[in-house]
Amino acid sequence: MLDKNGIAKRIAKEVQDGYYVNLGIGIPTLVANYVREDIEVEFQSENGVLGMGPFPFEGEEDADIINAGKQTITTLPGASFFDSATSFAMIRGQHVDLTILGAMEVSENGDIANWKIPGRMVKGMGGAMDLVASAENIIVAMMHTNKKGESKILKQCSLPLTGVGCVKKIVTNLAVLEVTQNGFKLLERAPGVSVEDIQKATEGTLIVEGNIPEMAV
Amino acid sequence: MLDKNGIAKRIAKEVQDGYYVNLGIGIPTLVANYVREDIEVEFQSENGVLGMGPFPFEGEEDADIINAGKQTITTLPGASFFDSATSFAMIRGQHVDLTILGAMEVSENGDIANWKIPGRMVKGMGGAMDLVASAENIIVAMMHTNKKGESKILKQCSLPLTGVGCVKKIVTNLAVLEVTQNGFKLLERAPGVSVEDIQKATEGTLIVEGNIPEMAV
Amino acid sequence: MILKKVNSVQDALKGVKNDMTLMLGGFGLSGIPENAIAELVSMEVKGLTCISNNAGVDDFGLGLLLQKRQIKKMVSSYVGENDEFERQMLSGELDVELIPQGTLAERCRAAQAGFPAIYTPAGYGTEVAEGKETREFDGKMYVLEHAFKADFAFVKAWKGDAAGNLVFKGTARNFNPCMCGAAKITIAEVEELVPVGELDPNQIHMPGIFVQRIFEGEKYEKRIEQRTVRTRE
Amino acid sequence: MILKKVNSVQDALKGVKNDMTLMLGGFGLSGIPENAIAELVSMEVKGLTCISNNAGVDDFGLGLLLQKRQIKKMVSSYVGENDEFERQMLSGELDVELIPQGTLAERCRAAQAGFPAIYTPAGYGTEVAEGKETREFDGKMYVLEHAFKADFAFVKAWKGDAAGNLVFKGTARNFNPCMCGAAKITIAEVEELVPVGELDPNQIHMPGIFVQRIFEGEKYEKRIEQRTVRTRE
Repeated sequence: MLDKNGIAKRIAKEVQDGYYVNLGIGIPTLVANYVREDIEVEFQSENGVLGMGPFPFEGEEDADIINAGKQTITTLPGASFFDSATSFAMIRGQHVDLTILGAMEVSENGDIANWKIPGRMVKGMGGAMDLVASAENIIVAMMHTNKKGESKILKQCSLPLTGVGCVKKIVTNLAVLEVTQNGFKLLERAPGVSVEDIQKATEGTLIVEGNIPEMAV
Repeated sequence: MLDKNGIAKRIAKEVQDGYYVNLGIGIPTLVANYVREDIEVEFQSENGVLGMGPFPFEGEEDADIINAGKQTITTLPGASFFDSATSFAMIRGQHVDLTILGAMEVSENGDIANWKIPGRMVKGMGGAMDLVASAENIIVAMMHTNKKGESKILKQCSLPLTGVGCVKKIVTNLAVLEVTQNGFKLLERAPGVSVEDIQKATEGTLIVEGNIPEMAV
Repeated sequence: MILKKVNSVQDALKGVKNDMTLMLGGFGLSGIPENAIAELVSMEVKGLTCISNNAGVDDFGLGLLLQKRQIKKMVSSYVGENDEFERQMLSGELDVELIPQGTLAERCRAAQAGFPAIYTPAGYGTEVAEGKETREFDGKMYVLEHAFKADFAFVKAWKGDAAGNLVFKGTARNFNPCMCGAAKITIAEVEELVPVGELDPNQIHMPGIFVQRIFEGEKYEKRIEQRTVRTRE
Repeated sequence: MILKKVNSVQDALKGVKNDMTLMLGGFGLSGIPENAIAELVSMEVKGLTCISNNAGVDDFGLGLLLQKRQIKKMVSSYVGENDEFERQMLSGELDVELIPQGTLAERCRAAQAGFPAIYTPAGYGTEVAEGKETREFDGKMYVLEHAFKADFAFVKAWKGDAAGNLVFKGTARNFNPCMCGAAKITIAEVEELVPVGELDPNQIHMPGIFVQRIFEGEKYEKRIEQRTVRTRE
């Protein structure tokens, strides 16, 4: 079973040379730490920066240079700042190659819910609805089940949707899944996790074909 | 009767303190020379400059600093350059206070034609269609009649339109006219021009009420 | 040159009244019009509708207006950093319209640029699109979203001049340029008002035509929400 | 950092083929992609559809492609400076679509920013709107105009870096930023390619994400169309 860093590490393998990548808050943010050093990747943050670098050294934080998670950041050579309309032009115009974000629920047809629990938690969608409606390539980073042990990989989402039919791939603490026309296709098992474990934790249709390899993280 | 500079001089009186003004090619360009010195006005050119100044001194021309007429220009302190989308955001968003442009024909209901003579002359509309469709305050600068002596102030335009029902005021070599619901209301006569002269040169309905003053230029 | 400079935040905010709709720039606490917000608190204007990406935190930014119950309705994309906000929203005291962040930016730009409405894919198939017109273009579905109508826009820039020209810094730029000229009156506050002619005409982020009033803010706290750092090795 | 630099105009224009749709920046002869145009002439590609505000003059800019009959169709707002153009258009050799200048800019931006179409008031009630959908918003009429679809966009900037970041100069900026990222592939040529990191991230007009290839142009004539001057008193 993977921890949050393990999920981020596995997702980092999906990042290819030449990709512009938007990372959501939470586990996705960690992905930046694990991207191969021999490829060129640039990170975009929807509040208006391209070419994000690591956190600043202590004492060098600048209130005017933050990411979408409101964290102080730095920029790398070749970076640029821009306004929110231009930022979403990059996203809506499909100039960003890969979007990695968290979810509360994903359904077998690729719907995603991650912004609202009616009556309990209403933080808002931020840029997530624009990202999932626009991106060709969306990877969801999430725990396979919630704190009560209930599956978050569902036949149908129960929470208000963020986007419809948009998720292509899911990486959880248990597995790598691909969203296909017939259901969630199991691609890889997390280390030490059996197909049966995954089946138990998955409410949606799980497609298991042939031998499922354990992921190399 | 006014010459082109006279028309420009008369129109300059319509320019008020604090106005952002877009000047078309031809007579309108001359208006800048006659604006009162005790008021603050900024000239916008739709190719991407606000705060235009006079032509450059010889030898100081810059191919990268031109107006919409492709003339080399200078900028004044406080000027800015911007892209075409931003330029038309200023125009369409009604941030430009006054638009002065030429015309081949104007009709009683405020239609204007100035971009095409089918089969003969097709230069294109440039920014004129955006300007006339957006501006609240449009003044047309033109000769009252064409080279054959035919009226250009018509019941209905015969040429392809640039915009419908948009012209508010017209300044010609003969008169100042206001476009009203009932026709062209004669506001002023050019020096030495009689109401009868204007009537003869006007094909559209001319409304003459009371004594028509001679314009002070 | 048309002069936009006013001498105080009080002069800048003249005409702001109860029940008006305001746009406020900023992302989180970065690039927010701190001085205008403080003055709105002093003025005690009430019943405000605020269009702003976020709602501040409990004791800073728009949170200050929320504490005084001056806001009737918020139009935002993310409001997760403010407990008082959540309380007022869940109790029904505060009307909240949550919309996608890109839609928020572009509804501002539409107002600025004279577009009545836009078609965006964001929110299609979700409750955000409920009751809205949708339409297919090239096999993809879009939602029709209308330009905002606001009385005042409050933006914050790094530098500016008396002509209203603005230059922003870093990610404090965010929604500020999109809101310039998107309301009937745009009020810009800047950290530094420089002499006219000092800003390079080639490097002005927002030309002065989009700004009606400009003033230098008395002070800026520029609070950091998430101070994340690494240690030197 | 993702590198966009190519070493020659030949490398930059790889993949340009007959019958493609191209966008070309510039206003009049200001800010036109001179080196790309010269290479298009050398390549002898034919049947091109060119989206560009103007059509050059007889012996410069897009006029060079017109002389060689390489252009099948022009989409422009103003073409009054080119006799050969007028001849080909009036004789029917050249297909011409004249559209309002602001519509041209915004159809580019729509393609860049992922909008399928826009509503603009420009051209309503004129032949430009014939056959197009119109619609009323708040008592005013608008025309629905669609985003351009182009294969290549050629833009010209003043400075750029290998990451594709661009800075324009003066009114040579014009349509160039609007066309970046508005075609499948955007090719930027610059007067000066500077080392990555030299451009201030705060002062980049178009971020490199909108550009696929960048090169330093071998030379720039930057011809002036209307040399207007005043004499010193």
